Amino acid sequence: MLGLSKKDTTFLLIVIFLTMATPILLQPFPEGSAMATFNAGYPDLMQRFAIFGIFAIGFNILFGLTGYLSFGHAAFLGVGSYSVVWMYKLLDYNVLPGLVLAIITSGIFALAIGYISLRRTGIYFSILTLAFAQMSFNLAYSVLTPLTNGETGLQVYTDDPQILMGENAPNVPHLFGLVMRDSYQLDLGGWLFTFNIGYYFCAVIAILAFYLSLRIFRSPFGMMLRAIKTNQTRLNYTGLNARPYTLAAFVISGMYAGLAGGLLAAMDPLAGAERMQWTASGEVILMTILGGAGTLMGPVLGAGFIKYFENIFSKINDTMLHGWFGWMPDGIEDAILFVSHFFVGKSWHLTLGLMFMLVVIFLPGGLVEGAQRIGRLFRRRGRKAGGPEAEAARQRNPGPAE
Amino acid sequence: MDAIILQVLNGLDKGSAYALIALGLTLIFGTLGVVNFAHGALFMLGAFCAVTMQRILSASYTVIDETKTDFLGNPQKVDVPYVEGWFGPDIGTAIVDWSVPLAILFAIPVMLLIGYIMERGLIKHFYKRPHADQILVTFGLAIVLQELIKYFYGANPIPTPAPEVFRGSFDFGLLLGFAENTIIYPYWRMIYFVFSLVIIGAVFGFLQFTTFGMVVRAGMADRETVGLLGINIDRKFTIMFGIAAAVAGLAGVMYTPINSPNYHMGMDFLVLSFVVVVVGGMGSLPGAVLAGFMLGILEAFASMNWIKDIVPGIDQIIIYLVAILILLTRPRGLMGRKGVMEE
Amino acid sequence: MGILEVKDVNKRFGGLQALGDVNLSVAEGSVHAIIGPNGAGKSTLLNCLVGKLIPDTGSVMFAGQSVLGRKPHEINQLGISRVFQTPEIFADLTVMENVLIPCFAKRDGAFRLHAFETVANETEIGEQAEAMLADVNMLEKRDMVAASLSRGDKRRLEMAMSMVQQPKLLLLDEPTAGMARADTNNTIDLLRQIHNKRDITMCIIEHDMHVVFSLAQRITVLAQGTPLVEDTPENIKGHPKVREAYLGEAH
Amino acid sequence: MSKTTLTRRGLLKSGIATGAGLAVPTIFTGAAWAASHSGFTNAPGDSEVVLGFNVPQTGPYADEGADELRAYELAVEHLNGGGDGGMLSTFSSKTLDGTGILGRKVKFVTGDTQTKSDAARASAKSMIEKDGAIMITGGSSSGVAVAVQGLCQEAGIMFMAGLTHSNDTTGKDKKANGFRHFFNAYQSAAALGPVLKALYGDDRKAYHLTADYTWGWTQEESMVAFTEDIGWETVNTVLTPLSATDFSSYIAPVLNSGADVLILNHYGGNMVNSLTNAVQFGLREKMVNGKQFEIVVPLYSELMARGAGQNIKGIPGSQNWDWKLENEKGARYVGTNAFVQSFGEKYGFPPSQAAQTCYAQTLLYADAVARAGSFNPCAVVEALEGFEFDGLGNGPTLYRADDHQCFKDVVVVRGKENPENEFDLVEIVEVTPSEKVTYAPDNEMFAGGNLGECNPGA
Repeated sequence: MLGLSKKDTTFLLIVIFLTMATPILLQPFPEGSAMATFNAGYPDLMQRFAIFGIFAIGFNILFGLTGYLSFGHAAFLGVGSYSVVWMYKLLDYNVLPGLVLAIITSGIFALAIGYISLRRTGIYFSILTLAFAQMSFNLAYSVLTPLTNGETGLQVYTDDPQILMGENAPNVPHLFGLVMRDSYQLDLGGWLFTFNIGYYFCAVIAILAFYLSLRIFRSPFGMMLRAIKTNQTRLNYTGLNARPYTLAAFVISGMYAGLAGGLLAAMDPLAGAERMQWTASGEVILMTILGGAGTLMGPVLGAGFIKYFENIFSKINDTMLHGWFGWMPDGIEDAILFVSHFFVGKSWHLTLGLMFMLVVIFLPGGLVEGAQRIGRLFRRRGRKAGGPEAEAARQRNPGPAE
Repeated sequence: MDAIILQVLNGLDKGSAYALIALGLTLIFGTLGVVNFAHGALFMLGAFCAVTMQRILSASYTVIDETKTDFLGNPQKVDVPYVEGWFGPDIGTAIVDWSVPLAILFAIPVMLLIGYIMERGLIKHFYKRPHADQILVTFGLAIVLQELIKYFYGANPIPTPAPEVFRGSFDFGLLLGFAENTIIYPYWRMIYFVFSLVIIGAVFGFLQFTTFGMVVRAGMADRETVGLLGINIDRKFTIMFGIAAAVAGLAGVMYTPINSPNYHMGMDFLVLSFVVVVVGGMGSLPGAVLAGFMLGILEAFASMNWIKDIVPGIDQIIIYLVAILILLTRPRGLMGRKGVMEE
Repeated sequence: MGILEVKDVNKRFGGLQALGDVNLSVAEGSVHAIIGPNGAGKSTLLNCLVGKLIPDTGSVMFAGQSVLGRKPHEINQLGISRVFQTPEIFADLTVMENVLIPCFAKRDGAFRLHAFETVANETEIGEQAEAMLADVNMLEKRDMVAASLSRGDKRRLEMAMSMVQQPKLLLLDEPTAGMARADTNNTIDLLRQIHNKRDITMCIIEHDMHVVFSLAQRITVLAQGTPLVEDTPENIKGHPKVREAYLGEAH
Repeated sequence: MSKTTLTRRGLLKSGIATGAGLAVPTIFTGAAWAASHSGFTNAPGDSEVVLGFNVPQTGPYADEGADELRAYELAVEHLNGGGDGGMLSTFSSKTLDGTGILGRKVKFVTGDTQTKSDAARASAKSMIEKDGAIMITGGSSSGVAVAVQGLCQEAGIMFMAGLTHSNDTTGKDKKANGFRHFFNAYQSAAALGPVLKALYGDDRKAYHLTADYTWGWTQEESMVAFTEDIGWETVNTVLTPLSATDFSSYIAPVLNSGADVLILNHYGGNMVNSLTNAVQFGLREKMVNGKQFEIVVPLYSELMARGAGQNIKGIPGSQNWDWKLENEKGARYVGTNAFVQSFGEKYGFPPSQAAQTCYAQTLLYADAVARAGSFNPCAVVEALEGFEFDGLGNGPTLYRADDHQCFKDVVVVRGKENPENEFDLVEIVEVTPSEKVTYAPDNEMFAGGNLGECNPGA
């Protein structure tokens, strides 16, 4: 189906199902219960899962397949966001023109930056991309303020032209009248599920993005990219020109990043310059490696993992801790609270840092490897691990450091 | 002319910090082949050695002063440092005043130990792993280290002044025949510059003139062969990691009077020092030092007003711009070797 | 007129004259060996043929076209394939994929954005690759990761990768270097078999006289960057200049 | 699209029979409950109301965020009738009686802005969408304040700004649902002008170093205008990168430029570093044009003063509030001592100006709801607009209807020469009365914005 093998079709169907059921799956705890804090099924976070999933899938096409580690992908994220907000300002709140423009402008940016940066390999390439992205960020924050609105972030003002704006058109982002922030709520005996239009919009695009990446992974083009990662010399002497391949991968992944940036602005009509900072590039690298570089689902898992920590763990405060552990004797409660302070609330970064270390030490293949290990536990011994991820995992570079 | 001399001075001193951090980064990379994203954190830990020293020296006991009241109207509690109690207020104050230089003595063993533990406990297991894994694990470590510091010392910068005698600045202009106040330069920054030259010289001398250094240099060039010769290169590399940590730490200690240390200062320097290392050329120690000073001076020049008038915002991007230009004209940076981290 | 014509090629590295006035002609359909002691310039010559180095002077013509200034992948597209001294393969890919890639390169040229096609659906190319793997007796290993192959298998895989492109000229850089005698003989058999079956012109750079005399129809002896003689194996065997060049060499 | 729906909180707390799959369209997590509490986002149930405290918990402003959070927790405690009641007893409006807000117990959720507009908005959205917060407050930078204010306007939630000093927050970027208690760059400069004249005379040459982003520019613009008003000459204005940590190359040329005053339009880490560097270069010991060289830091904060250590001594600047205000300047600033007392008892040290502004904002919101008799943002906006109050530590204050900016006295302070303890870092030089720092709503530094209509959301 869809030009995929049976195995891949099943895989895609599972991914589609999981994506569509996310609003239910991420609300495992009843509303009002002590564990409700750990629910993640609210629109903003679900949108972020999908959007950063797209970002990471795109990054993985470059890094996972070719091994070129770009430290500058945040620049494309930012360019995408700015494009969308500018379309709001000039045309109207329909997200479609903006998203198209986001993909085009980020593609052009990626072509220019990639064309220059890909003249070098290894860390020299990484630093070139970093330099371009940092220049973009620094300029966007200061000198380019007329274009980016600097520190405050680009937003729509009432006196903007918005030439296509109709009489009754919504003044929030929408797709032909389908307002992104609208939600349907379903209440099931204490469980509350929110089905948000914006999330489903992102989810459909994410599935398309995933499908495209699956096709690329299985295509001759994808094979060439993996060949570039493992032995570029051989590739050259086999009659293939590595440069256009890497450039194409760079531009494709840059367009993914632009799309993700555009979607960020489509969900929330503001584009901040911090999106272009190196920390944002670092984040997508971490997502990809954490989930499992070169695997299909890994980057998405990594993205979800990091965004979950950022949004859920940072919100845990003393009052909540007290609510959970208040029944304990005072001494023990204090001890637990003291230890918790290292990991939640304002210390959520520490938990994240520890997770990075633990995953990379014990699961060199990232979270996907963890999932596979668990999967193997449940399967009969001796049976060969199958499935598209096993294939992808095998494809990943198992060799030692160069 | 005086403006140019002034910015060269400023650049040298910015460059000293870049060069010292890049030197340590290159040592670790060159010897161990590990991309250490926690190197900035080591710099930060060094700076907090100075803070800790200051805290230790001013460890106090509390005396209740009935004549005064605090902000709540209760009797004022006055902290009296133990050193003042022991040595009298004058000598006591002087000792606290000298906490930054004293912290050097404290930082060397601490940083060597931290480096040793890091290498044996963590980095060792990552020699044969891909660079991406090294980046992830050391980045995780950097976050953990800086969050721990934040937990115990807060997020706010902590003032760690230089000793009284080194405050103020020296008028170079008078020396060179310019008018008064044209070229002034703080004493502590001169000390920092000299200090960095001493450290750089010591590291180079150590590598050049000792047997230990010879083995390490040989190992940097060809690890396997040296291993085959029956030399326990791993042990030497552990020591090298300790030394690199100590270099970063000392750079941090001495930097504290220039800028008050805070928990994220390591991250602020991390990206720039990577740029410096790469511009210098991966694996080249002289390259790292040269690039550090060069970028420092260029950054200082770019902040001159008339240059900013011509190209607005140039001071924001100069380092990156130069990095791009150098990497495009010299594929492996200023002095990089072929085949190092090009895959 | 040979398929490969090297005329007056000179190459200097600083003060060292690596190649001096090299002239060479490889006849179509022949197996031509280039021998010479260490440092004779064999590898430099080879690198000039495949585009890794550019000669200071002289010309290299292949099938009537100059290869000078062309990039390695362009030269490959002209029909020159190369086998390395230590096998260069795509270690992280499967054996089958290793052979598929040159097939695609042959069909689609140096670059094509075939990102929306599926490798599995390219039946024609798949059959080509399978046939090639069968030729080198590696079909049952098609799904193994290339890195896990034995050294001999890696060599055979690399030859399969070169051969499947049906090159007009196959350059082999010491194909038996570091091999045991039995392996060497297997390789000789393989090469002979390939030559007979596919009629590919070969140019072998070799150290091992046993290999050279088993395969080559013509031999060029290189010493200090200059060709000493070019002749048939029989004539080379007792040639005084050759003995002179190899004197002191432990052969 | 039908908008009849039930808020999650109202639904659950009221124990309405649920269980049947009940899917109803809403806008945001829209709400409809009791007749007086319908038609706006996140209308609270009968028993409790949720406020969202969105402060920096990581990044350079984390300590300031922590202090804001302390103030919020204190305010919630007081609103719910706990503690000693703090400024509830001194506040001129007497609607708050320690029974929560409109009889509902106040609960709160916290989040981390990371001092990034993106993260701040994400955190605020989760408070609105997940936790059902009715009001968002906090923040420690103008970029974040403007971003979150915009979000709240779109979502139909009240935004009570924390520490934000840029003119834009109630100027170019003002929003109907947003209110700022903190003062702004214009007011800083207006308050400093006369004091600077008194301190350093009217014949001075000023050199500005300015952080290169929106807040820095508005601060510089204001300072240039007011120093030129008192006869000073502006020698140069130089922008410095936000990411700069070492300002030596910007400070070194200052002496040579003929300037005799250096104005540092920096905040946070930038301010600590630039001031430390300037003192290091010995600028303050120099004589230029026959006058002692001086440094001015327009916006002061206690935490930054602590970071700069002894470098801050004698440096003038402005503050929104100081904990010594009532003791030193009299009963006009009533409330100050009550607040300091309850804050100090609970946490062991005096509150910062950020804490005071956050505490006041929470009380002001609660009071406005109580006076309006409704949580509906439009009712709250109406209650706050033009509201005149006293007893929150700043003296008589006006929440101006035109731009939702508070007008009150501005404190001009100076780094103390001999601090008695680590919290006693500044001395109050003067308090500039509010009429001196009041400007017309259409002042050109605030031009370009539009409050728009209040948005109640669903």
